Amino acid sequence: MEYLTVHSPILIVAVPLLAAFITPLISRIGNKFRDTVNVSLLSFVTFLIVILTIDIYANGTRVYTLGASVPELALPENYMVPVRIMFQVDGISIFMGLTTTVVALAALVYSLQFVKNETGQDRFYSLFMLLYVGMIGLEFTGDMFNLFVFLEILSIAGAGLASYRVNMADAVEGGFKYIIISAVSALFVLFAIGILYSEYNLLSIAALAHSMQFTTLDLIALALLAIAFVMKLAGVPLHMWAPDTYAVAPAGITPMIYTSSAASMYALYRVTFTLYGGHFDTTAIGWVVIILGVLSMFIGVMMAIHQTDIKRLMAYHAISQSGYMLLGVGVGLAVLTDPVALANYGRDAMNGGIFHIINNALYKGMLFLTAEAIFFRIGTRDLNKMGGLGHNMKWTTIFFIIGALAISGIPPFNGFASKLLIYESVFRFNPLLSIIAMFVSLVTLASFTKVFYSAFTGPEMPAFKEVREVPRSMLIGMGIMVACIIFFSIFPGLVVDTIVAPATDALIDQASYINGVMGAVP
Amino acid sequence: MSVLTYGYAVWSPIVWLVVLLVLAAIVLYVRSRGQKRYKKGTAQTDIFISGIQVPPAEQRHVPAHNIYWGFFEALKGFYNTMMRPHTGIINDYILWLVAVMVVTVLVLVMVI
Amino acid sequence: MMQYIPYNIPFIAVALLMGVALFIILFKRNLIKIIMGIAILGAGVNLFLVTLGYRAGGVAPIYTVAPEGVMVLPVPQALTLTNIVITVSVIALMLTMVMFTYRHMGDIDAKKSRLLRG
Amino acid sequence: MRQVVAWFVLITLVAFLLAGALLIHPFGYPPSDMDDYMIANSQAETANNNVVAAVLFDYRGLDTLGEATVLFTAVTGVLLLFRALKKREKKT
Amino acid sequence: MLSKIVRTISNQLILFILVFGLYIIMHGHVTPGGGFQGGAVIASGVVMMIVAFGSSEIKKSLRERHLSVVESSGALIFIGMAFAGMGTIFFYNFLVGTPVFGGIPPTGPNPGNVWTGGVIPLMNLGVGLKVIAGLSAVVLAMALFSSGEEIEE
Repeated sequence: MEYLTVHSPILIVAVPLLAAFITPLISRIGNKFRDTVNVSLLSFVTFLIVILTIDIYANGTRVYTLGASVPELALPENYMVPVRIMFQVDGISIFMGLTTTVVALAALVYSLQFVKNETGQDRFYSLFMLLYVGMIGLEFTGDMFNLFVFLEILSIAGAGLASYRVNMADAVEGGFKYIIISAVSALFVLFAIGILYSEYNLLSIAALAHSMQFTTLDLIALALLAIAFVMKLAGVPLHMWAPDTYAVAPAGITPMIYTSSAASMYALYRVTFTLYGGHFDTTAIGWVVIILGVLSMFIGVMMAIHQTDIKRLMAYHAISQSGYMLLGVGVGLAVLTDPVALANYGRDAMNGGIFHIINNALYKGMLFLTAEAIFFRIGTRDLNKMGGLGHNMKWTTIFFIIGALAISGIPPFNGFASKLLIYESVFRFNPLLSIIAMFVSLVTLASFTKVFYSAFTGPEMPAFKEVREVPRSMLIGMGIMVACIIFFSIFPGLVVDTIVAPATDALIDQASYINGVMGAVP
Repeated sequence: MSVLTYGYAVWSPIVWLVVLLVLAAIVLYVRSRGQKRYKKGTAQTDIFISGIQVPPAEQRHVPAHNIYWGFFEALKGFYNTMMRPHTGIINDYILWLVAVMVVTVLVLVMVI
Repeated sequence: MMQYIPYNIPFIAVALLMGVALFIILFKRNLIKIIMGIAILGAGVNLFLVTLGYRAGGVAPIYTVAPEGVMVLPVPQALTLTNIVITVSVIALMLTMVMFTYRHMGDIDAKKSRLLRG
Repeated sequence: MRQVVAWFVLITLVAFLLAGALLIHPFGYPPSDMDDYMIANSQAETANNNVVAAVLFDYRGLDTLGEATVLFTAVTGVLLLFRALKKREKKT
Repeated sequence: MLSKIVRTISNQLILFILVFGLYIIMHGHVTPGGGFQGGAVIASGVVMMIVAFGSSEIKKSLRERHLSVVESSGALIFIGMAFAGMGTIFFYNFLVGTPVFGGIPPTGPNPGNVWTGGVIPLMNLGVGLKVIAGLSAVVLAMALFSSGEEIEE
């Protein structure tokens, strides 16, 4: 147990990686065996992440230096700079890790039945695990270049999976767009990393933050990094790839790609708060983030209500909900150097934004799964051709209603809790932003009413008389998420106090992140 | 534990659930006072529109593109402007990326 | 600042290389050419990384029968190696997708072979 | 319209990159704390003559694992796309 | 399929390419080179064979599923070496000082010794296998696809 606790940061990354590597070998034995191995390994990882979470909330930031003789030995003996790659897991990292793992587990269980009749299953599971590895590594790493490598793993696995239904022309197109924008933005990230390396000859995030000088080159690097990550998280006006890719990705993968956007959002926060926080006046970059957030909210939802493709509609909602997260945390970023405002409302705004990440991963992922359940049974994504599905797909309907109410911020669901935090605190910062946020919530409800009306209600269509409820494993996958949504709805105070507030503190408290590596160095 | 408190406001889902339960109880009570003669599967459940022939299911259902028709008609100018950047061409996506990058560099270098 | 210009020619070359790559990506509609642009962009970044590590008069950082002299920095070389492999992998996947696009749409013009928009 | 914006963006970005090329450290004289440690200690710590190999597989081993994983991912993705679609086509 | 001259010369040349690639892989810790570079050399040899003989001919002796297995085993060797260090820490170079590849070279320039480097030569071998199989599989799949053949599962 002690051993597992010490080594859990790397095991959480390495075990799914091992699963991805052995999947092509063990699928020779049988499909059942392969599914069992994958699910049990992911459950083991979930267990590890729970252990690590408890440990981190008890003992603070964890540093794990790869290849050193002691895990905590980030700096070589008698030397001032970190040389090896290290994992640095603090509150926000483990928060994102929990989000990712819950979504991945639900999506994997959901996929078991979904891909049963398809070819190329072993490669599907292999890429699924690699996508998970990419996200979790991105969240845990404490090294800039390593972050880039995991970003690439995530992008390539995501693009390959988005084109999984390769006999559909639009699937290939969606995957192609995703890989192109990922490649270009990743190259810009690498270029920015090169600029930072050229100035400080360092790659560790903590050490870079420790010696940051805020020269012009650093600002160029900040702009390149921030905008590349905004592209990956699909903030307006860099969002156009997201509906294309989310719409065509197969079930179980859309929530994963969506969560990988959340991982890019984590990278954005990590860069702006930890790498460039401190003595640098973050008001300007905070306002850039706020403006991107407001644009994402508004344009995302206005485009969403116009769509007639159910998954494109939900993809635009994903963009619009990302806007809330950007808004909440952007307000915190804009007032980061003002302790009074930060204590008054900045911290609450950030709590709201970060709480919204996990809420949104849950209900947005669940809505994507219900959309894909409809596609699984009737073979179309066009809302115009649907109708009366509520007669035959009762569980899917109930799950959809819960998700739609939660995403629209209807009390008592968890979406309301996080949106309330954002409204109240952003109102103190700038009332106009808060009003826009409320209006967006209203339009969200309107557009989900549209989906609900045209897909589930109405008379039973003769064409869909034979439609049955989706298989059990798909229901279990959705059920895991619904259980989490209901838990989060009933205990928002508990969730915010135990996992969200430490994440916010970890973002604000740059010094403890640096001290985790630089230790006693003055 | 389920109450979310922060500085200037409080949110408790339990209160809401209690209110919803009370409302549900009232609704059920009112419903139980109603007529008991309603039966499923008889002529009582058939649709009746003043004796006109009932159209088939496909025609009774309003398809998605007709919902909020007036809203889209009123905002036609906005949607036409909105549709123009959404070309679906990959070059334009990269152009947006580079343009926003340049603007951000300008903002950061000029402001700070 | 001005005295650096003769020494900084590699960095200027990096800027121009990235400019060429972005020109291709922004202006060419052919999907294969866009992929070429990304390859050149990757090459520009690789050149940037590897020039970062150069030390004047340095030798390769390998001790086997090494000549006398300072050694150039090893980390940028490792990073460049990593990025080369990553770029190759990405391009392999992209080309695969272009092959399928051509099979489905009969065209590799970015303007003509699109179904998803709006 | 699009052409003008694109040219403007391109020229501005290249101008920024050129400015960066002048602001960066002089070519051939980089700061080198981390790398000096590796050059000095790689033989003792990793028993290895090739410092680049020591960086790749020891000091920054996870990067190389990640890079190998990227290659694995790409190959898996390519083979996933090129798989036979017979079963699926029969179904639809 | 190309002419008989090309095929004959390719048949002779592939041996040299294999030996040279293996040399680069196994001397990665002493001289410039390593798993990726050597693997790319051998994979380019495979590409040469595909060009000379045609993909359908090569397919008879080189199946995707076999390449997939080789690739997975290469990856497993690599990550296994990293896991083997778990007694101390992930990626710990546990072979330094042992008889297997454990010799420690003298500090400063020296003639070089293959029996050094700890786990690095073994990791190079794993990466090499992976690169050979991966790149060959990609090129073979592309060649088969463009010649209109279906690839078996």
